[in-house]
Amino acid sequence: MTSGLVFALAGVLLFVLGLGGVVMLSHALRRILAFNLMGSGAFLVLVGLAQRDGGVDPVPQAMVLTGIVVAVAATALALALVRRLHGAHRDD
Amino acid sequence: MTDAFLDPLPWLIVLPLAWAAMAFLMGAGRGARLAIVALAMQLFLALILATQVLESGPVTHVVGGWGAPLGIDLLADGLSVAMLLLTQAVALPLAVYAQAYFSREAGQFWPLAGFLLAALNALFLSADLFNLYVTLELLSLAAVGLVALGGKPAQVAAALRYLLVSLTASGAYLMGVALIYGVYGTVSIATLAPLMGSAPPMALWLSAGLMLTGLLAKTALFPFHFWLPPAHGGAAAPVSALLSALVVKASFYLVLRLALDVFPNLTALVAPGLGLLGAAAILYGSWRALRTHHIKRLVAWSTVAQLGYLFLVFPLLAPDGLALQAGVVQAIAHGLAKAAMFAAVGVLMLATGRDTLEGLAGVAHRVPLTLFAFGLAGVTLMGLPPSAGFLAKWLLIDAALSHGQWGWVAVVIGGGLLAAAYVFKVLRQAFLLAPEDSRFQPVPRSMEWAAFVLAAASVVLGLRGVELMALLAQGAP
Amino acid sequence: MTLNEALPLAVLASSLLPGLVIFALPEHWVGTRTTLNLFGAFAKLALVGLLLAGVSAGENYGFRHEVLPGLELVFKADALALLFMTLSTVLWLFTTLYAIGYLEGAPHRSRFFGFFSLCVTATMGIAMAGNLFTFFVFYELLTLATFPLVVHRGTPQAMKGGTVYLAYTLGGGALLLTGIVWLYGLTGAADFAHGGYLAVLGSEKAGQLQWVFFLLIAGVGVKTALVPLHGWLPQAMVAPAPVSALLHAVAVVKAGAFGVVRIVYEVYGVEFAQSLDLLAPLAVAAAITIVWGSFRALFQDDLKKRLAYSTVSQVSYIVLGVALFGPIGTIGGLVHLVHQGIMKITLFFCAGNYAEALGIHKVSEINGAGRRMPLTTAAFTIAALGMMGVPLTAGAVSKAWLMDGARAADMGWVTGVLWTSSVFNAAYFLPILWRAWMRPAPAVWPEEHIPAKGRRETAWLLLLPPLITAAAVLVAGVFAEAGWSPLSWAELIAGREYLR
Amino acid sequence: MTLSFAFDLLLALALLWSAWRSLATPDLTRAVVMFIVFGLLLALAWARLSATDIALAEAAIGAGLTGALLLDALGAWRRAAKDDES
Amino acid sequence: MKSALRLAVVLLALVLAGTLMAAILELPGANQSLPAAVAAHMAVSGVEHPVTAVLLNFRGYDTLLEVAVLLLALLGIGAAVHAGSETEDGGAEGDPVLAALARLLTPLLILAAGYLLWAGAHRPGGAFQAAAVLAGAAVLLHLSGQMPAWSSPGLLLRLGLAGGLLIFLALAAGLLGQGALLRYPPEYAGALILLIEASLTISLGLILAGLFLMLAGRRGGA
Repeated sequence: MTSGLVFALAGVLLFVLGLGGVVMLSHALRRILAFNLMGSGAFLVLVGLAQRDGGVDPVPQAMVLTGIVVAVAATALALALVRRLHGAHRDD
Repeated sequence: MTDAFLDPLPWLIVLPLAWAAMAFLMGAGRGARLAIVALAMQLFLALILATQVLESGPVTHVVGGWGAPLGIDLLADGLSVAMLLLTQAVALPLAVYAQAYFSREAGQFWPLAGFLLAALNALFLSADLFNLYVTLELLSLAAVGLVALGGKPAQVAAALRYLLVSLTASGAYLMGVALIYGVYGTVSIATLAPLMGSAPPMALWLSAGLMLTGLLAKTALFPFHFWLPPAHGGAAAPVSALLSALVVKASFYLVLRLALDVFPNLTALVAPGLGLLGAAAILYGSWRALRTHHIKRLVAWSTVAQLGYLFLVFPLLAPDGLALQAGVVQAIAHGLAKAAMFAAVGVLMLATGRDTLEGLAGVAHRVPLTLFAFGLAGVTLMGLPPSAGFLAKWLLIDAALSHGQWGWVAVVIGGGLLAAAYVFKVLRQAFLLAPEDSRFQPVPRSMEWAAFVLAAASVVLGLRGVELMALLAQGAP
Repeated sequence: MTLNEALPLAVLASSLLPGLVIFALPEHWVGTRTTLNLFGAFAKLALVGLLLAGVSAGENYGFRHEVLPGLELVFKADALALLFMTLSTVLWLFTTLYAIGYLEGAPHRSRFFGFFSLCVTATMGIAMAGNLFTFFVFYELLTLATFPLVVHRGTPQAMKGGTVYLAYTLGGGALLLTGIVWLYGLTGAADFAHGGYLAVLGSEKAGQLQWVFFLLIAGVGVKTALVPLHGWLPQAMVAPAPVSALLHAVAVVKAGAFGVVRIVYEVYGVEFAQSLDLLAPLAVAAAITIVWGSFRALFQDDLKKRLAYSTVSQVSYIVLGVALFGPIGTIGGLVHLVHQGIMKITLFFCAGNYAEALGIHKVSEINGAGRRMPLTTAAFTIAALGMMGVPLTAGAVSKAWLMDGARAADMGWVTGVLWTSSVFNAAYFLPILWRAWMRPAPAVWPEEHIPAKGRRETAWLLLLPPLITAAAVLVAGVFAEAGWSPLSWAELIAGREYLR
Repeated sequence: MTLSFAFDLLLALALLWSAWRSLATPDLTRAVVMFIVFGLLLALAWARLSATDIALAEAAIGAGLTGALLLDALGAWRRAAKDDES
Repeated sequence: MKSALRLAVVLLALVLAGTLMAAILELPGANQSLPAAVAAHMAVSGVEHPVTAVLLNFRGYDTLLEVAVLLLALLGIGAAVHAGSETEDGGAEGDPVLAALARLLTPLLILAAGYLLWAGAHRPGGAFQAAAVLAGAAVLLHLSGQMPAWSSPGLLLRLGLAGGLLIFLALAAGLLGQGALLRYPPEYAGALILLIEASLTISLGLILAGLFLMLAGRRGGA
């Protein structure tokens, strides 16, 4: 059981936890948290699975780097929409 | 070596990215003329690429010069070039339309639209699963930004729901890519195809399931359709046109690409299910379209229904390629017709200031060209001759009959009649004798002509599909 | 692009191009619109004349355009096509004159004449279609082009009539499409051919071919107004008179009948159809329609509704003629296609004049119309007598040939059907004539429009067309044997279908 | 069952626990804080996978920036809620 | 009905987790072909650190699109937020201690970012991490009141934001001369990558800061 495999399995659980969270939670902020967990889970599986026999594979690591940046962009946009939505309710 | 400069393929991605960034630099509201000129060039480039593919088969562009498993390859085969042509052919008239539509508060429309079109071109050309993930994200964020344009609460809520569905779907897709990389150690479609053995490990089934479900959610196929009507129905006319005509087609194209190249034997198992979901989408979408009184919401529900047709293709996929041709012609016909219809509805709403059907009667004779465009687009959606929609319907029925599957024939015919019901529900208003609508606001002619050009294109394609079929034969698996 | 290829396209263009230009014309440009209309009509007449001369001299005209690999738009101006084209072209000319007079000062005329031209283009396309695919393209185009004319008035009843019309025709179109694609699956792309092209399939696909025949006939049957599918025709009478005249007496219903002719003779081939015993049920369906149509006509007080039911019945004469195995029956059916057109259009012109000049819509209101509008009523009388099959009229010729055809195909009961129908015809036409000529006029007409100039009953443009077509009814009857008559042309066609 | 496996297992469990807490706690602020803790633990996990680049990025962007954004959004949400009552 | 639905979702999630884990455990040995290929081509990649080589050279096209995604997110925020009324509050007052700390830390953070950028060539680090540190500095300055939130960025700021993408794009297109998009000539690869990384650090730093600052000014979104 290399560390790659452990974190890959942890990643699967995170992914499913996040997926369940997005589907079941109703509060927008919490769903954004859940989406981030889902993403992190997928990243863990991507790198963990590739490195399940030990060794270091730079390709999935580069992909995860790209993924993290994309995730933060999406989260920022989602938060902007939530704030705009919540703020706007108050206006009109 | 210098002929790489003349290769249209990379420019189809670099150009939209460049003018999107330039439009952002020029500040809010500007960039219309730049976009129109650039889109004209992109259409020209797409046509050159199409002739290249027609003559010498699929064109590959090795980014960075490293070659498939290590680097990323861009592939232009018949299917992707057909979708590229659709994208540029819809984007150019819509750009002219948007220039007049957003006379004042264009806000960030032009940069967002630029990135959206760049994402579409990149997606159609990419042959690498992770790269497709990045293009899908670029596409989704651009689309969400466009839906939220203007910041009205209803729009922002629709944009948020669309974003959450889209991100969850991308997450599932990414997990699928992770599993594939785990099993085969590569994400390049060209390298993966031969590796797909007959007895795939369970991980591959899960990967296919996750990626497929994610893409179905992005295509708003029946159980996942709930986000589309508020998003497409509420957005500004050129935005809804871009989204309904192109964005949902991109994820459908990916489902097709995965079904044909990456998971051929797996999708054969799930294909009847896809067909049933498609049939359900046609019936439910058309029924909801019939019940609503708001024109834009009606056209948005029509998109949900017409997408159902695309998925009827999967149970009929066969080496004779009939179903594939039907799917692509339907995607192109719907793309052109739906863009024309949303453009026409945009003109009608500007003219009457109202979104409901009743407002249409009094103003019909003031905007005859727009109603003619709406009519022609309706003819394509109904699948009546002489439109491209009719060719798609013909090919689909032909494919279904050659498999002896009468169920799909009934669905296709029924769908066409339902489409006729909701299209004529709108067109009837144009013939009703109604009091002169006092609140008529004149509409720029360029908007009417843009809608007409799009609708006419779908009819002209209905008269001549030979070249398109020859193109699709290139590199079809 | 040789001349033989260009002519069929020119015929299509002669109404398509003026039509598209008329769409763009502003409403008040009456002069330009009228000249365009008439130019289109006369140009088409000349072109059809050329084609007539050429075809009788053995020339063949055709044009092919590939839409998809293995799917072509084929145009072929053969003898059968020209029969329908000549009828439509001539009657379209008169109907255009009539419509210009009828719609004087009405709103949306550019839209009207635009779609009017599209309709005729579709009819020409149907006539010249060289294969089932092309036939279907123009068949559905005709539906799309006629809907705006049916709902032209924009009143709620017009809308209801339009919706019913759409429901029937689009439903029929769907059945037709299924049948055609199924047939394409069996035979691949194949053009119409004298004597049909399915005989080569032999009998092992007989079951499927019978189903396909049912689908095709049901599809074209909607526009032919065969009994279960005729509901739309009376409803479509809400349309203005020129529309009911040309479309529901000539273009639309004839397109259906023409479809039946093409399918039986040039797809299946009459011998092969007989061998699959498809003709008998067709004859029964036609017979039912004939009797039912004329029966229902008895009870219609509304003049145009009565004529509509009469059309339902009369069009099925053509189908009956086609279903009678043998050249005589075929000739009877084909010639009736022309004769019924001439007679029915006269009746609708006159009905339009009565409504326009005196506001008469009902049979009960027509008392004394003969004295007030002698010329219109004279034309009406000639056409009505023709419909009843009175000797020396066109109707008599076609009924005679149909009766002989029935005897030749030893289907004796058909003569019975024809006689009953003739009796019914007399039963619903004679009262009208009796009221118009014999009964005293009412003190005041429902809506009398006194024509401005002198005693003439109505405008020239409204009076001339019915008179000419009524004269044609007599000429076609008396000079039936002449070389250029519709009858001789029908004999030429039948000759090619049978003695292959 | 070496020491490093035990550490990995512990870290994985901590990750899952913090993730579960961030979704399940009723109070929003604590949920965001737990999310930031999750981010830092995740950075550790990446280090364990000898993916130092990702560890840095996760700490700086995942926990840092996203955490800041969430806290700021939460603050704005609270202020807006307070205005509603007033 | 609601609880039954939630139960169903939870069950489904557990089943999915179970099958996923089982699928992973049954997988044979990992396919090490790609890391070997990366190692083989490290010599001509222009950098020593494999992750940076993959990020900027082998899969540089992904990074190009990713930069576009980031700029796009900023645009989306602008599109949604700017339609609302401006309730600019010019940043929090911030107590003096925080302000002093911020003033002290900022140059350090900038230095750290510079180091990270430079280290990226041969040790873990690179443009994204450096940009994140710069963004952290900007957030800190804003919280301490020294940097106002951005309502609608001026031309210079927009140039900064889009500069990274435009330079990267210009280089990618320029390299078409070498026969393909982003095909670095081996001898200049290192220099070109450093140029791209430097411009990306600045641009991404501004964008990541912008993700925070474009929203921070809003009280309750508005």
